[in-house]
Amino acid sequence: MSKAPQKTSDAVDERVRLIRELAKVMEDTGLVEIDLEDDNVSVHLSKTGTMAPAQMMSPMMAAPAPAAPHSAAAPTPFETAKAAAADKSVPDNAITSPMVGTAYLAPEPGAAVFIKEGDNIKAGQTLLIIEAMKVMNPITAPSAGTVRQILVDDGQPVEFGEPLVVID
Amino acid sequence: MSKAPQKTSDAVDERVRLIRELAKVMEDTGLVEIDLEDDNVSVHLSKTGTMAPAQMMSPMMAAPAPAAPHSAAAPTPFETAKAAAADKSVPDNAITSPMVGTAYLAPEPGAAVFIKEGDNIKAGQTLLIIEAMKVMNPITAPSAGTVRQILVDDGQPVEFGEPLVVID
Amino acid sequence: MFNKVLIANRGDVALRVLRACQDLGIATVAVHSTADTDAMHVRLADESVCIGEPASAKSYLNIPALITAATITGADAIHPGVGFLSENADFANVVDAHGLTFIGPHIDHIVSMGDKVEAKRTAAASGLPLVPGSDGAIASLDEAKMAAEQTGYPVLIKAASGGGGRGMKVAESAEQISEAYSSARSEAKAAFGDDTVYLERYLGNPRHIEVQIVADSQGNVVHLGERECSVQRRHQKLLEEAPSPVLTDKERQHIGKIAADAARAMGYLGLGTMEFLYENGEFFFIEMNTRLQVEHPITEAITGIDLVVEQIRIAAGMPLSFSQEDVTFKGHAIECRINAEHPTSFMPTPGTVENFHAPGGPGVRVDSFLYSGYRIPPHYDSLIAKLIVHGDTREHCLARLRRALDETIIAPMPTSLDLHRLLVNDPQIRSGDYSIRWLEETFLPNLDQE
Amino acid sequence: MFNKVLIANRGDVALRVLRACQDLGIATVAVHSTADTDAMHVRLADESVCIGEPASAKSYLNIPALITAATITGADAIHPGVGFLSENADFANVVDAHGLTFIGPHIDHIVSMGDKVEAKRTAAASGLPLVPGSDGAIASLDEAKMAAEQTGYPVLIKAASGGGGRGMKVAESAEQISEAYSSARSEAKAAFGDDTVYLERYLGNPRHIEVQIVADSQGNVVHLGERECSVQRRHQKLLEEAPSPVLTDKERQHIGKIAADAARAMGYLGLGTMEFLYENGEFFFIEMNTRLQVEHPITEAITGIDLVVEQIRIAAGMPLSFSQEDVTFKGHAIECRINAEHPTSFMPTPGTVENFHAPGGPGVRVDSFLYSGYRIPPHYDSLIAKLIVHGDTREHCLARLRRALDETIIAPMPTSLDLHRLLVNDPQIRSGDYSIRWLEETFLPNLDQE
Repeated sequence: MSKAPQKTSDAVDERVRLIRELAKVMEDTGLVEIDLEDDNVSVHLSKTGTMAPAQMMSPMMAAPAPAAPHSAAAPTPFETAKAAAADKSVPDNAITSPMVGTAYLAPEPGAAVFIKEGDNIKAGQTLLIIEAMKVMNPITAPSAGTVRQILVDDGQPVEFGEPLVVID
Repeated sequence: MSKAPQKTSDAVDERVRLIRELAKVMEDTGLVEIDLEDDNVSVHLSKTGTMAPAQMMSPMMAAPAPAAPHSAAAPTPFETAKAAAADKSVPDNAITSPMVGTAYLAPEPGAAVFIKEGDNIKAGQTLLIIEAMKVMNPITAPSAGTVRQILVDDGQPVEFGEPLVVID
Repeated sequence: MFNKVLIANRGDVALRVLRACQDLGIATVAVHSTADTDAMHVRLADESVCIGEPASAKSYLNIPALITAATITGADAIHPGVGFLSENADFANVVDAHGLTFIGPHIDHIVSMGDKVEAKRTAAASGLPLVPGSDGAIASLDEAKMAAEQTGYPVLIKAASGGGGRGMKVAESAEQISEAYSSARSEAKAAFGDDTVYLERYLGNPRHIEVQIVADSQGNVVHLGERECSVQRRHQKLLEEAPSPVLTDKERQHIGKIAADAARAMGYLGLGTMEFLYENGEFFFIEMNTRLQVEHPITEAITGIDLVVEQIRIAAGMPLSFSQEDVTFKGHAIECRINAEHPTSFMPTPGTVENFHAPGGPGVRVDSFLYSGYRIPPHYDSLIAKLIVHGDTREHCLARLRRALDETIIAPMPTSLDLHRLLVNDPQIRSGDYSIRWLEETFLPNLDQE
Repeated sequence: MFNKVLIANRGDVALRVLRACQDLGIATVAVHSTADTDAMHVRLADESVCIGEPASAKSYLNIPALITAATITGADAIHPGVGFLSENADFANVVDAHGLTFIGPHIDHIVSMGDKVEAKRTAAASGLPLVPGSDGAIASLDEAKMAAEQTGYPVLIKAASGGGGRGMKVAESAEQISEAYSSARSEAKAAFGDDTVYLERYLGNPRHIEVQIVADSQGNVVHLGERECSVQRRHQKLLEEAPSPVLTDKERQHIGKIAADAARAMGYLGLGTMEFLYENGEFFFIEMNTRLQVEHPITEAITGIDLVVEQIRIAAGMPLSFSQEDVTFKGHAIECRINAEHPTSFMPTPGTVENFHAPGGPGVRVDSFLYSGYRIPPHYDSLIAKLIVHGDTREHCLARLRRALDETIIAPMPTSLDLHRLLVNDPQIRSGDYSIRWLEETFLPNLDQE
């Protein structure tokens, strides 16, 4: 994004126009809330009677976890997986699991893994397998590219939406 | 601050213009909340306190306090007094009641009142009486001046800290 | 007892089951859609598994995902909650096939009570009273008269192919039977091309009264009294109370025994609710819910029994922790269902709860997954909180309910809190003088006029 | 019954009394200092009166302001709450002189129980067991030996002018009496210039057990069982439970009857609590509180009786709504006092509560005046919330308490929530094996070492 005043001014107009158009959409469709996010801009519009008096706290809205503390003493498999994933700062374009299941990196125990980090792969190539209810579901590459990161271990339980592999 | 004054000023103008424009959009469209974020700016606009009449049902939503609604049907003496005081937009320098009690504007029923609005008074002059537990407590002027406002009626119950008289 | 229970549900019931598991010292697995990542029960559970997208079919109704989540986490039982898969026999079968315990009834009772015709047959065979009527089609006016005499007036003559109120006529007495019969037939013919009609007792202004039963695997069956659930809109209960303001002790014992005997006759297991219409001292079976009910807390309040704990214990093979003689009913309880919907237009009002404040003090229970800052997702039903109040008497309970409603804050969206504030001060609610038609036909229309 | 009650208190007890009044349909007047304008009970009351500055002496202890507020608002009774003027006989007298009802005991009982010596004399005369000992000074070793034999070992020999533990010696048995007697005397002489000593039974590791009694103006007296309040720091109770984990049913009936008989002998009126030390099966009277206790909700939980409602009814001249035979004890209850203080350093932590979330579900009661956005004023005591949990058994109650503590949020300041989270998992709390010395002498020191 350019920082030149001229351009900034254009940007303001663009933003205002975007919001006006979205407001029109709300009017036309009866929507009461719109959230929009893309590479350039993030917008939230609301028509619900959000009229919290000033002393009605927003602090907890800023709080990352307003509910209660986790009572579990030891981290669970999923929490570990999530924490690990978070640690690696997963790119947004990671391939995520389409189901709950167990991830396998090789077609069978002892066999060679499907992919290694650094591999060049073709579109449609099998990256790993998710087993759910005794069914093996191959996860394939949506496009050709290079394997940047493999985010799961062999035999690791994964949840829906959990990042598996990063390809670029 | 390393930025040149010129640039900062431009940026300020841009920001103000953006917000002005967005406020106009809210006015035009009935939006009550806008959140906007891009590389340059993050804006949150809210029209706190405005709300559709249809949504006014909840007593506590209309109440200024975040706690619970007043369950009293009819206004109580104190609420009336408070509301009245609030209506008159009491100056900060009003003489307030040093105790809970009943205010009397005259030394006895039927007698002339101690003061009237517009009176010039001396320091130490009795302004009114607060009766508490059958004891008459004279409230006197802390300094000479002119009576601008008398905020209580004869026989009115007053709480601690309630504004009584404005003198300047 | 189970070591780990997977809770295959969301919302208030998921939280309710979670609390029962924690009270029993059982580890919990919460499953959730991507819309419920921030749900309270997910945060409070020992483990959580995201099972799919917001649409229920892709998550809470996704049997393979639920079973896989249970297998992976090593759960040994699944609680289906209320709604979703709680009365789905296929799900119960799959749970069973995977060597896990389904915390619910025997599968054949889910099947039989899930089918309207079969349910009535089973009910009748188990001694439950049905709405009396002709056994089948009425071929002539004479047959109609005979059937009406047997059934007792008022009677309803209904098109066999009918629906939506068309081809339905009421005869209040013998004088009206001829006219009702012929006009029902001609209306049925005109509307459905079929003038076959049948006849049953007409219930003009019934109340909805249901009986809670609980049965263990050793054959012990106990009833826990009734719940009065007549305050309904579009068949959705809004306010329930226990005991019913109109039943006599004798009627309570009578219908309780009938319900418990029926459950015993069926060989029923776990929690079940028999729903009845009640009019002029008579009960008529409508259906049986083979699961926990949303309004179970009012029964808990007056009996002191934790129904969900009992349900889990039963599923683990343990005997009931009380007998019929141990059950006593103490005081009066009312539940208000608080929905994220406008109090009078009933439009849904999902969004972010900026301020949630629960009422407190004696006799007040709140079952809610709300917290300040929680975003109510638009994908699911609108129940966001249940307020359950218990008092020594009905009047005491109503006073406490009024107090508790005044203390409650859910802001900024409109909710049914305001509807309940009106209800609790309504003369007919206060006197207990209402039927299943009252809310829609009397209370709401009067509200509109004001 | 009263039409309007003025609540001469603040904090959780003011809210508690307010709720009881609302449950009874009585109008309420809240009084408050300028620091409590935003207090929840002020907001919920029908009327409120600001009575003075934050310092208690200028507001909550300001008798003329309280009486004037009552007169002006037309209240016909004053509830003094707990603390402040609740055991002040002058206040009760002034209330009486103004033709208002003081919701509490007869004034002479406030007087007699407010004086340590007089209280023990009244207690003994009413049949309450005191700590046994010599009637007065011990003049010789022989007298000491005789008194010790009568009292029973272990005995404590104490300086008559003593205090702070100086001039105090324990004799565990007859072998030690000679040494203890002479060293106590010489220590007393050195410390106070007076070697007069007396002797009483030494209680090494007693528990604090108190009995709730309630008496009406018709002479009916009922005891509502005991509360175990041994978890104390600097004589401040932190966690209370009912029933006591150690009393047998026989002991419960025994001490209950003694307490009720004593109240009857005194001609007592209203709520009262007799506090005892308990060791090796024996009870020893310490003092009687002639008011509501902070920990009353655990008695309410196991008896189902609303003590504050009962107290107000009694003050209005109504008879008790139950007899001793009607009182049954059901399950187990624990109260956690949550203070705005650091969980282990006990430093006060007033300030703005940005997030308050109360726990919910069955068996959980919260008595708290907190709300999100409330500013805890620094002027008053640090009690900000009471969490009361009820379960079928002690174990069930502890599981529920653990669950409820996990659900509770008070942020951002440290509070004793975290102390209670530790306590509820402590092996000695779980086994019930603790005395009045345990928290300070065992639990807290161990905590520091960790």
